[in-house]
Amino acid sequence: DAHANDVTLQLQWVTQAQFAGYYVALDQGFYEEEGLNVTILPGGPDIAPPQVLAGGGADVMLNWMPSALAARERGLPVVNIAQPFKTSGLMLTCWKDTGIETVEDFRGKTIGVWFFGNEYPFLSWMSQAGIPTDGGDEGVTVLRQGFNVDPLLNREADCISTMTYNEYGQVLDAGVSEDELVTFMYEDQGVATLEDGIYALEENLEDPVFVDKMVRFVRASMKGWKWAEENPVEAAGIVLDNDETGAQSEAAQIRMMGEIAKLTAGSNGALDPADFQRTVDTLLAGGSDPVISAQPEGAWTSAITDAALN
Amino acid sequence: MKDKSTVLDNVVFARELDLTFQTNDGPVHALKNVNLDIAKGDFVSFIGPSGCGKTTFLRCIAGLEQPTGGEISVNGMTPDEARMARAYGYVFQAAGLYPWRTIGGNIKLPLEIMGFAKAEQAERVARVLELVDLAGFEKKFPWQLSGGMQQRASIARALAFDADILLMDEPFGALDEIVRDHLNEQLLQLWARTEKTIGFVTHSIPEAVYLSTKIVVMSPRPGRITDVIESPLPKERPLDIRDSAEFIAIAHRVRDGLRAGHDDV
Amino acid sequence: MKDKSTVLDNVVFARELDLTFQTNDGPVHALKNVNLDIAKGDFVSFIGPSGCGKTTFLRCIAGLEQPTGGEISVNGMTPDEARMARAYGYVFQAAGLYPWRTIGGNIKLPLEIMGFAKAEQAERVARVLELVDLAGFEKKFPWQLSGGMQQRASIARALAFDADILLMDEPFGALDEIVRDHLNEQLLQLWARTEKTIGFVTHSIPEAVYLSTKIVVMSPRPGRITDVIESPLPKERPLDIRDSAEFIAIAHRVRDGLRAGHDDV
Amino acid sequence: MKSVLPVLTVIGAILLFWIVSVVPMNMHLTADLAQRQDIVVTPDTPVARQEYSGIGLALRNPQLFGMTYTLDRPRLPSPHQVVVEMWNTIALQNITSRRSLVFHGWVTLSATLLGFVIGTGLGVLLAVGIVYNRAMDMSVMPWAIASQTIPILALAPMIIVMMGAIGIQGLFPKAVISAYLSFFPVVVGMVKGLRSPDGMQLDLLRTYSASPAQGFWKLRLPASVPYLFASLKIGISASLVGAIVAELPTGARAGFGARMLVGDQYGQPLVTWAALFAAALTAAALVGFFSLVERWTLRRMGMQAV
Amino acid sequence: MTGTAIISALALWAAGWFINARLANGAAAKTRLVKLLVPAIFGLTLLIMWELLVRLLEVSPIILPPPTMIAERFANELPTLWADFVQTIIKGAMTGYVIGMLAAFGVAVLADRSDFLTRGILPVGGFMAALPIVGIAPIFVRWLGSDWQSKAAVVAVMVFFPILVNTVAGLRDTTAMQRDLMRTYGAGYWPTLFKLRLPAAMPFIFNGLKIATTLALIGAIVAEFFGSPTVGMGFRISTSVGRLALDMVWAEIVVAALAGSTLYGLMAWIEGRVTFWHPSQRK
Ligand SMILES: Nc1ncnc2c1ncn2[C@@H]1O[C@H](COP(=O)(O)OP(=O)(O)OP(=O)(O)O)[C@@H](O)[C@H]1O
Ligand SMILES: Nc1ncnc2c1ncn2[C@@H]1O[C@H](COP(=O)(O)OP(=O)(O)OP(=O)(O)O)[C@@H](O)[C@H]1O
Ligand SMILES: Cc1ncc(C[n+]2csc(CCO)c2C)c(N)n1
Ligand SMILES: [Mg+2]
Ligand SMILES: [Mg+2]
Repeated sequence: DAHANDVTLQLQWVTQAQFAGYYVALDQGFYEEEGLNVTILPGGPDIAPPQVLAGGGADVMLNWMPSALAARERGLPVVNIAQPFKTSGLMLTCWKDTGIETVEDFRGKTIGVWFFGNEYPFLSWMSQAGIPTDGGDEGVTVLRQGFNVDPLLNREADCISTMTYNEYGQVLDAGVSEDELVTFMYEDQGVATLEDGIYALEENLEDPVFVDKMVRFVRASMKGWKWAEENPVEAAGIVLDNDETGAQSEAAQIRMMGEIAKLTAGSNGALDPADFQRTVDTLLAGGSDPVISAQPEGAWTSAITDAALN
Repeated sequence: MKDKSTVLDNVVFARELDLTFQTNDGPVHALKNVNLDIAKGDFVSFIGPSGCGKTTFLRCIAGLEQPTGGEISVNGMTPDEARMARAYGYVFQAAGLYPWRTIGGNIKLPLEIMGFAKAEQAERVARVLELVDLAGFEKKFPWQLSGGMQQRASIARALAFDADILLMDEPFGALDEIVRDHLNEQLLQLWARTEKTIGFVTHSIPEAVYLSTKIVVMSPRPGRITDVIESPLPKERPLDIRDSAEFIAIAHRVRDGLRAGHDDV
Repeated sequence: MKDKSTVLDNVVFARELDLTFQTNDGPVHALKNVNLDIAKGDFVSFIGPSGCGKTTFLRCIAGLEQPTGGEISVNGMTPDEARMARAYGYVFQAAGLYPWRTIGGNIKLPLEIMGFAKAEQAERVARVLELVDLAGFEKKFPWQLSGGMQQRASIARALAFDADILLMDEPFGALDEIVRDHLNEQLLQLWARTEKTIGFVTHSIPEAVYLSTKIVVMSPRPGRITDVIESPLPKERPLDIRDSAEFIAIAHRVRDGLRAGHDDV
Repeated sequence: MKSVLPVLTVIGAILLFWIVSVVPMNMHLTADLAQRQDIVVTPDTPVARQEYSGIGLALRNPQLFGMTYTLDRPRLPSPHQVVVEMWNTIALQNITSRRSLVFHGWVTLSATLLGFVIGTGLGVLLAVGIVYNRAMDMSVMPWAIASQTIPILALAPMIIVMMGAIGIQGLFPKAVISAYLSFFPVVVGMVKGLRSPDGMQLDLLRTYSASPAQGFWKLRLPASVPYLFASLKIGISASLVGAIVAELPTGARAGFGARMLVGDQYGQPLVTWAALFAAALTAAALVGFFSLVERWTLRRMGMQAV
Repeated sequence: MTGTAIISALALWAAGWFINARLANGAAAKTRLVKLLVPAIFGLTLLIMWELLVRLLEVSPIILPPPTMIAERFANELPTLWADFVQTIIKGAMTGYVIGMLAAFGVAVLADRSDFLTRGILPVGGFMAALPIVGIAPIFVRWLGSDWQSKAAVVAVMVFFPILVNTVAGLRDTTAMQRDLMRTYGAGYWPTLFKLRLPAAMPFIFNGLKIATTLALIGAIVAEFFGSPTVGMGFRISTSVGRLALDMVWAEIVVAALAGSTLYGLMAWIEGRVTFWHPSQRK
């Protein structure tokens, strides 16, 4: 019946290879094998997945952990039930000719940052580095970057946020060569936070039927991910098949799949408590405007992955 | 005779009629102590300078305006009852045809509203179009006709449902003199043929004298009746009766009455 | 005399004037072979059924319309030159006052355009307002005045810059008879006092006869002059001259002329 | 007919301005690109070039003019690039393909039309209410105006989330946003139209002692038809704006708005421009369609000279 | 629960409606007080219904916060709201509005000198005014950067066409008689423009200006969604949705509605002053 087998998944962005695992699972019938009937809802720049979850429009969502933990503090008890992405693909990309070599060189520069819940890692990082974010010679001027790379190409910003798998490639596609650029991986700076986890509402997890459904969902999804890692070209093709805008290019999706595979490679779906703690610590170090104010309790559970992966 | 006349003898019977409009600039006394009897078959013209209350009085008869004092009855009923009973046809100064209806459709309008049967509607439209000399124009739209023809169509519209009373507020005001002469002749013929009671507002002295059995001269501020002239002219009136001495005498009396009430332009 | 008259003797001099409008339905022959002389100080009325070209002829005189044939001169110049020389004041059928200007502002309009000094503007406005009996209404807006008062204001506007020629296209068409009589009297007085040359279009026979030294009767399709009547009436004309036999005789002649050209209603 | 030449002239002038602007607009990008291909550019560092305006840089590098018209990712595409992109996505694709702008046009259009029907219906009902009910007349209008001043773009995601919460997805939420933008011009126009009969026309019906319903069907409604069409033409383009706005922030999966968004997000300006022009053509076609219906109706009603 | 909520909301609605019907049809209906009171009661009824429904149906505040919560947020965040208002409305919308308006007037007057141009510009302008110009927002942000200049440009383009079309149409809206009058005075182009055609065009121009006020707000806020500094109403709305601070989103919406209504009201007021002579404005 519907309650036991229907799953609606809210993505946090438009259809692209970042979500290949889920599309593969759908396309290859992995969900069907688990008896699931899965609907994938693409996102957009102003759709907040936690809001959709709260409204009941979806059963599970993908989210970056900072955003999910912030939602939790706001009174929306979301719980991480699986973490297919082991490492972060987030980085800052700067023009080399601006003279930026280290973090200290950011002072006085203009930096493009994504907001909408994606600003937390950056703010924590700057706060740890002791660099104010309100402009001036000593601080950085923050630009709310649309989800594209124009501010860098136009030289409106000296650095912008990019994902290894998407925007960085776009910069290169625009004809820029890698040696014109300097990049700062959050992972290397020690301020990486967990990305693209699977989250559900705490209250639903008290329902054994729902839990069982999630177990099957996570199992099938991870199967999808591993299939995608092994067959990047086919996976990219599946993503393209599911892209209703028809505007994505094959080459870009294949490249993206290759980069994504690097991020998912280290994970079997289970959340590593050390990664969780590192994320929390980074966020708690957020200085005057912390993303979260206290160590979160019950923000993740291994129950689902334990059941799914044995 | 006036004193003995009663509500029932007359088509229209007004006693000490009063009407004051409340406006932003204070009250306007549009009608004051108006007394008038109109007998069945009368052709009564109302003449007077602008603002003397001609239209207002006609609208009181038609139940379109509520007097603030005095009494008025139409066919022995209140004007409102008479209106509900569809006792009269009303012709406005401008033809006021609905532009989205053909001439035929415009004439049919009151018939539709009053629930005449389809067949009868068509028959009546044909008849009144004949009457006002517009046969053949049924399918035309108003703007395809000249001003004079439009005005005749609006008269046809008022005639279509055969009310006994016809109230006309400056129906020919916008037309040129020659067309007007022609329509005046036709109106007289129609009146003679149908024996309707007609109330007719005009600005033109010759028109009033030429048409009426009774001319009501009015005066403004406050609007009141200053003279009621019974015309001695015969029912049969060729156009050149207007050059007769009798005609000129009446016209003189009307003009004097007018000028008296016309202190300011 | 007519044949010997020359361009220079006359204020207006038209010979074999022709004007054809090109319309969607084909050409309209609005004026055909029009010959007319207007001497200085004349009061010329144009009368005729609708569409006979009265307005068109007046507009030709004013240089607002270009004739397609024949010749016409005003004060010995082409009408266009005369227009640029501000040789005439023009009064339209509707008052056509600009609603965003007060009465005073409207009368000032031509003065501003012609570059009169501020002080002189004020003085002239006051003078013409007096002339048309509107002193005290300078600060009012047009819609706050009655139709008759608006029309007088528009006459004042045409008088303000003291052109020698006054062209009036049915200026009193929209007014009631009493107001009209009154304005006719005033216009005659003004004309007597100022010795202007006046061209005057009207639909009303009595008005034409009462005012003019010369009555031009026109006929339509094609628009042409069918009769030119020199009035034997004296310059001094009380209102009741209209009941005189002489007056009625002229009126008769005009009416006959009109009816001849008026085949259809 | 006699407007054809002037219109072509104006369009020509706009095109010319566009074509001329391509050079300075794309100059910086072109110079960066040229330099990587070892073409000599002055000045020779990107940072130094930032000091120049597009025009200044263009004057110094006339050899690059040609290149500015053929960039893959131009800041301002040249007209022929847009035409080629539109040709490729409209004519050369199967119309059911997701790469076809016809497909996306239909997605946006269906939301537009549904929203338009809802908005127009609501607008007409409100207008009737306002004309016939004093309390509504006094209370609704100020709020209807206020409703149009709140940023629909902020509401759009909320409407989509809220309707998603009760299980309604896809077409309908977008249509609601379309309706939100289109009802207002209809209310304003129809109130004007229903009130357009003059005192005499109303009095005429009173002399027949017609019922209010007869007054509505025989007088107010026909009298309001010209106003209705004026409103419909504004309403349908507002509706289209609504559908696109609904697709922009929500990343709706298909439609002109989604194409514009994705073109912006993935650095494909031609996708954005083609979607923009396709939307423009759609708007023109819709408004043109209503103009035709208007002319036909008014002519049949005899309210417009032939 | 749902039943009671809906019933009590409906009861509230009926009560508000009853009061308004009494007021509107009562003797005092024409007084200024009642004219303000009736829409106020209407709005208040809606707000209380909202509060009631949200609370009784226990709607999560991250979906739809109740009005009281929004009001509280509004009061607490005045400095932020003010900064956003300045960035978006004053710098973005108003600048763009003024630029677009001046450009439209300029082009209208130019076009108006030639019948040829007018006939070309009216249809093209009408067509452009019907376009979904919101779509150009990402393009302008790309061209002019993230700060208010790109917002002003979007606004300028959006308001340009409605004002242009209305102004050109207005300049043509003189009667033949009014124009002939000017010709009888031998008046040239400029006196005719200033003394006849501009005054006659005012009702049209204000029609365009009023339409443009709401467009200006939409334009400025839409454009911020495609890139902005870390201040501005569009920025705040988008960021607050991401942070699930829906009360803040609504506080910004309230600011926008207040600003929009005020601008619209201001235009209507000026219109009343300038076109006092027009029949639609006369009392
Ligand atoms: N609805 C109204 N409200 C206020 N005043 C009115 C109204 N209708 C008429 N009046 C005033 O009442 C007076 C008489 O008006 P009415 O229309 O009856 O005059 P009239 O004799 O028909 O004039 P006209 O010859 O100009 O048609 C005028 O002063 C007019 O301004
Ligand atoms: N601008 C124009 N274009 C085409 N035809 C015109 C134009 N002006 C006038 N006409 C036609 O020329 C003829 C003469 O018109 P004109 O206005 O001079 O008549 P009129 O004697 O003034 O009539 P009325 O008494 O109705 O004012 C008419 O048939 C009219 O339709
Ligand atoms: C609703 C929502 N929108 C954007 C992001 C940020 N983000 C996450 S992945 C990604 C990929 C870009 O290629 C981007 C921009 C987010 N976290 N949530
Ligand atoms: Mg009257
Ligand atoms: Mg004429």
